[in-house]
Amino acid sequence: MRNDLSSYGLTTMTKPLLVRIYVTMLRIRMFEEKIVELYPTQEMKCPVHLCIGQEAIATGVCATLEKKDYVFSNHRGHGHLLAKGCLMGPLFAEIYGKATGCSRGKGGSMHLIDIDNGIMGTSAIVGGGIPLGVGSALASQLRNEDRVTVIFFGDGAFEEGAFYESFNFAALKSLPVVFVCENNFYATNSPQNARQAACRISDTASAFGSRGVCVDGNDVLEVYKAAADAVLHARKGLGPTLIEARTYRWKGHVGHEPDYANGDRTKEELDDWIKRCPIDAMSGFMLKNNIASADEMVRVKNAIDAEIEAAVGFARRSPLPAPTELLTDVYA
Amino acid sequence: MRNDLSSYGLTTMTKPLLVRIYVTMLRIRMFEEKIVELYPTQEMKCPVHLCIGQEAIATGVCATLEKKDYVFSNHRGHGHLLAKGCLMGPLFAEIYGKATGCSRGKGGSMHLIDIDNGIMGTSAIVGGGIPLGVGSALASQLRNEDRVTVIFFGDGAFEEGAFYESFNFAALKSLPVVFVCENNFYATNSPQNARQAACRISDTASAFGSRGVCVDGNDVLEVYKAAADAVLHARKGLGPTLIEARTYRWKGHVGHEPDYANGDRTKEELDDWIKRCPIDAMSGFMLKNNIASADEMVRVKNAIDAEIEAAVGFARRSPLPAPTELLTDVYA
Amino acid sequence: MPWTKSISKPDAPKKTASNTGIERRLKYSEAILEATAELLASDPNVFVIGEGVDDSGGVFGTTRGLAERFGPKRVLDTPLAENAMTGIAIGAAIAGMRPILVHMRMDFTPLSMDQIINHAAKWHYMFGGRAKVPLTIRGIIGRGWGSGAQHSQSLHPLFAHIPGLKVVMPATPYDAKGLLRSAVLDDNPVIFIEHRRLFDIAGHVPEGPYTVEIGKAAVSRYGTDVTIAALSQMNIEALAAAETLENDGISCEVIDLRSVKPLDSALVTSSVRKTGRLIVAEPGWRDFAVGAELITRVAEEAIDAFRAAPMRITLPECPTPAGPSLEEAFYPGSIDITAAVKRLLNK
Amino acid sequence: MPWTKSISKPDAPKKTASNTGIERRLKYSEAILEATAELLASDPNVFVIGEGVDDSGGVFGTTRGLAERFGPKRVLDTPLAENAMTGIAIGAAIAGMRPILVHMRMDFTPLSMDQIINHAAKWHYMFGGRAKVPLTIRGIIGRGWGSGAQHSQSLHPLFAHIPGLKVVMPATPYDAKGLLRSAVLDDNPVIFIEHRRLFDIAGHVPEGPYTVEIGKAAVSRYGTDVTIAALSQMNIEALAAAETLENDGISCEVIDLRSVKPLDSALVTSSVRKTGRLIVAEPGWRDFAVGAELITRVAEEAIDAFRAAPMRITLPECPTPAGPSLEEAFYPGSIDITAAVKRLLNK
Ligand SMILES: Cc1ncc(C[n+]2csc(CCOP(=O)(O)OP(=O)(O)O)c2C)c(N)n1
Ligand SMILES: Cc1ncc(C[n+]2csc(CCOP(=O)(O)OP(=O)(O)O)c2C)c(N)n1
Ligand SMILES: [Mg+2]
Ligand SMILES: [Mg+2]
Repeated sequence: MRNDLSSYGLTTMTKPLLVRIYVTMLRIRMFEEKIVELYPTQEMKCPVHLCIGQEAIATGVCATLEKKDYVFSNHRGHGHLLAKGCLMGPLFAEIYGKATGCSRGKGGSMHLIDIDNGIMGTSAIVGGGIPLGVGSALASQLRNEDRVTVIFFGDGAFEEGAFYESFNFAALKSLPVVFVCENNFYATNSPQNARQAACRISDTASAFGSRGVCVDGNDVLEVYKAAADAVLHARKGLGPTLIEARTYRWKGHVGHEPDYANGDRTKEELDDWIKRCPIDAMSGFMLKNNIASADEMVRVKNAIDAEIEAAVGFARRSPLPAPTELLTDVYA
Repeated sequence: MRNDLSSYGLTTMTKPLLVRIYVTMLRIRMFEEKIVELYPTQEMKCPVHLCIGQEAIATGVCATLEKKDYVFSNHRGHGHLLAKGCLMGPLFAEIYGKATGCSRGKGGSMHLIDIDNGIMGTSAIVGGGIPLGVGSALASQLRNEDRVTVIFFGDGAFEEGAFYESFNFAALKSLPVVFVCENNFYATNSPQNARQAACRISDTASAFGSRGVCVDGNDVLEVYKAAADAVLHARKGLGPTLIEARTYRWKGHVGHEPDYANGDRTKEELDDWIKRCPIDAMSGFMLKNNIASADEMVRVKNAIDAEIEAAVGFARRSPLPAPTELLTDVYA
Repeated sequence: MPWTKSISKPDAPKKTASNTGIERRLKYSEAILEATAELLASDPNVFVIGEGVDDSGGVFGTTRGLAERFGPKRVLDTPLAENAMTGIAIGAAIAGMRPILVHMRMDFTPLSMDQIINHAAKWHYMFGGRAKVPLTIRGIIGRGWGSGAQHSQSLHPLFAHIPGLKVVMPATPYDAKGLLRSAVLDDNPVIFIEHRRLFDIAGHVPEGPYTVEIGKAAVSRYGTDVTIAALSQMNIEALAAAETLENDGISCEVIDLRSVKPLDSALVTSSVRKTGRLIVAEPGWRDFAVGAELITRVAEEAIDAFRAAPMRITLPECPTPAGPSLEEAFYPGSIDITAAVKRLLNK
Repeated sequence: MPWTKSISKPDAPKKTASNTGIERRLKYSEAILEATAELLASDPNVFVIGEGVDDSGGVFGTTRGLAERFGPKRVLDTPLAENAMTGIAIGAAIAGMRPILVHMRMDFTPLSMDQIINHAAKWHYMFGGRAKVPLTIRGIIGRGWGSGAQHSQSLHPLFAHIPGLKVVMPATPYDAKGLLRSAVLDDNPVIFIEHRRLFDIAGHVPEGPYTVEIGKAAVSRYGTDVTIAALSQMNIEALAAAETLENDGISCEVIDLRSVKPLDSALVTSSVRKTGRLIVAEPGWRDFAVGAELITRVAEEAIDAFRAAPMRITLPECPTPAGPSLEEAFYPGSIDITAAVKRLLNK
């Protein structure tokens, strides 16, 4: 990260906001680490796509949003949900398949929702959520509502025709939407350069006459600044921005373990990225800039520990949905 | 058109080739005009999408190809077929739904094929032919064959995700394929700027690190030059080029009549483009550069007249497929 | 269901019953236009979106004038991008709108199958009922004049297989208007399939809003010897066959299925209990389609009711040919139904 | 068809007949890998293409090691672009190749429905037989461990409705290998649907190339009281049920359908003529699916053969839930088949 707020053009950023951003990143990390710890017990009976290493993106982007703003997300969605305000209890409960889950046990880790916080759902079809987010932005425009939609998707999703068609429409109609591409350089085990001719995702925006920006996805303030600009641009009715945030996923594509042993990615690559941990970077930045003390950070961590214990307890104690729930919610 | 061959960088172009190009354009025009003449008799019982006004594109591009090279085309395909070497007889017969048609009466005007001349078929699903052409280019690459594929499609097809996904793959694998977008500024009755955010089709190629070039689609030599460069590029194994050729369709989207009376396009716009008739331009160029005399051009026209009469006669005399043909060719 | 009786050919308009006593005749295409206009006028969340919905053709007249009347924010032309446009309509629906997405041909819907099957159909269930997708997708079955293999498909079974979707296929102007209103007011995704051959056929259509219940078939002709369950345009053929057969002393009960999902097999089953014979006629291919589902449901419910083997009238097992001689051979019509009934009755 | 008898659970391997007398056991996933390797080795036109086909996972082992052995021009990883990649495979097939396109889940095929339905299925007919599309599309049905609504569908009826396509769903390692070879050598597009739950089940698989005919079902257990026609993984359940029922003195004939299109209704009809009772079990939803088509065909051919109403064992009418209690309630198994048989026989 850079030296100080002014080098980000963020001199007016308040201390509480900075702390909140730090806390959010840490909450996401610790939430995911708790899954890593518990997953081997095989009580979470669904595939989990963890975002450890990528926390700065969800955090930096959602810190620029209001509660009413919409978010659509994907299979790797825990961080997006937490950053946008979803509580841990219903999230853990959903991953446990419980009736108290945010999707009442019908969705699992890949299908999370929190309408009250503007999270409109997550699709596990790669790229599937992109047009949906453009649709909610269209709804906001048609209703003259001051609401921005953020769409989170991966570098793999960027390759789907759905992205291209959706971005064109968003640009054509100047819709209030921000496209956030989390480029972690892999789709499952395939590296970006085995899939993309150019590997310059953010440049694509110019083909639509729109704004594209590429940021260090492990620098939460860089993400925040780009997102704040993009959200303002959208609120002004000036249309979409494509933010490419470069990052790395520490764990395997799915599951709780790292994947370098499989041979598709190297341990060296992972170690390099661990050195660039977005949370360590931010805690260093906060100490250096006297935003928070080491003591305060420990207190924060303890508080999150307690939050997680309570949430897991809630989730585990909650009942599974009754078999009769199977045939409810098929039609509205 | 420009003054002379050297201003196109085409000084080595031979007179026979130039005459052939002129003849091809005129054959396409007169073929289509014959349909305009005959269509009201209601014997051609299928929708026809005429390419009058756009002849220079099919002609200029196909003049750079060899017989073995592949072409995939779309609903507006008569010109592509003729330019690539298909005879008029099987084409007219197909439009009449006859057993002697190039598709044995099963395809109609929208589904034409001539495998011997490398024309692998035409799709009436907008954009549907684009991945197919990339596929035949992949086949050529996998087999180490020296064959180029040309894909013809419209400005509407450019908006389909199929284009984007296909172009990325072609660029990624450096496939021997040329994407020829005939931008006639409309998809049915919708103008380009009601559909596209940027309206700079050829610029898109750079998002894939590939070549894009925009040419005057009514200047057959400009088209020829761009296509020749692109085909050479492809033959060298350097990958795809996106050629945007700007032009105008003189008739309505479908059928034999102009459409300005409907109110979606103006008569002025049409008249402007008629002044830029690609065939008139080329005949002027030939006269000016002493490539052919007015007399020779009349003889050419008469020969085409005779060719058309014979082809229409063949088509009309041919039998309709027997009803028993209905259930043949379902499976190979 | 008095209005389902008002099926008639343009050249042979028939007097029909009506609950007001006054007949108000509209074409099928006009009925769709009227329903759409009423919906746009009464609910600000309704909007129309699709390729060319605002152009001079107005999707065979079904959207004509709406852009002028309601403005470009209510009637939106789109790029050629069926997959994303479907997802965009779904997203707008999730955010509370009631979009009507229009396709000139059903054949273009396969481009958007992922959004329809994996998103629209599942967004309600997958999130435990917390979101919903009040979306209507209109699509038109092309036919004739060499439409060919890619511009003539119905494809209704592809949608009807999927839990979470509803599928309707009205055959009369009355039902077209009433079912379109029901579809748009429904909180679920509804696939609304029209048939090009029905567009110019007129029938009684009351003024003002009314609904026709999704999932309910209607008897459009009472009879005792054989039940003909027909879908969409095949109702025209079935009624014509029934009329011919009446002269031969054969009494056909014609049921207009109207909805494919939910499929009103109960009405058909009770009819077959009476007639003992069932023919299903639909404007699509045979395999894994409405005929199969309906016959199976009757067999499950009332196997003993069959006095003869059931029959299906469908398209032959090939893509649609373009040439006129083959097209002629391709489409079954009232003659085929008449022949089938006679075979069924050994006459 | 001796090998269809070799269905067995991993924990309960059974001795099976074999034409050589020697049993060579391979898992279902290994059988697919072996067929693919043989095809790649013998025909330079064959290539494998799909997301991740060259990675360490190797599509659950079914493509493992192929990239190393045959090189990157024969085993191609792809971008995430299912629609275009399908069209690209079709285009390569039109140009004379025999691609094997692989999807990790059937659920991703709706993205490519336009290319499959409007292009692959029609390119031969639409051009009067002048071109052909020798393409195989492999797709896997996911199940369990919270796969959820978007990672668990079979969707076979969507393809089987379309003339021009073939659809196969092998249940045994023997058939997996033989049908994959038939599919790849076939000059038409074939949808080859695998079931995740079958991958680790072993059975006899001969060394070297052989084919199993597309469109032919096989009797995997002879019986006299009831016919159970089962598809894909439901064969495991049906055979388990048949074994249980034998103890109750009930004799079940189990037919492994193997192909969905063409559907071998003749074999099932002749079985029902013997047993008088039919249950169809498939790993998908009920409406407009194999149960409906098969029951209807038997009814058309042999309505009098039914001594009781036919029955269907399918998924319930809802998207796949993710949570374990709901997943448990969602999937029918041998218990449900056993219960159905007893109900059918009033026992
Ligand atoms: C349409 C589709 N194709 C393939 C898959 C299988 N799949 C699930 S996640 C994934 C990788 C996605 O990569 P990316 O978009 O970069 O997101 P990341 O997993 O890296 O966060 C793939 C291929 C899918 N779910 N949907
Ligand atoms: C996928 C799809 N959507 C819509 C249509 C209806 N349609 C046929 S041609 C056409 C316009 C195509 O425009 P363009 O690609 O510019 O080609 P042009 O007709 O101008 O030559 C449309 C919308 C179609 N055939 N396929
Ligand atoms: Mg990624
Ligand atoms: Mg155009």
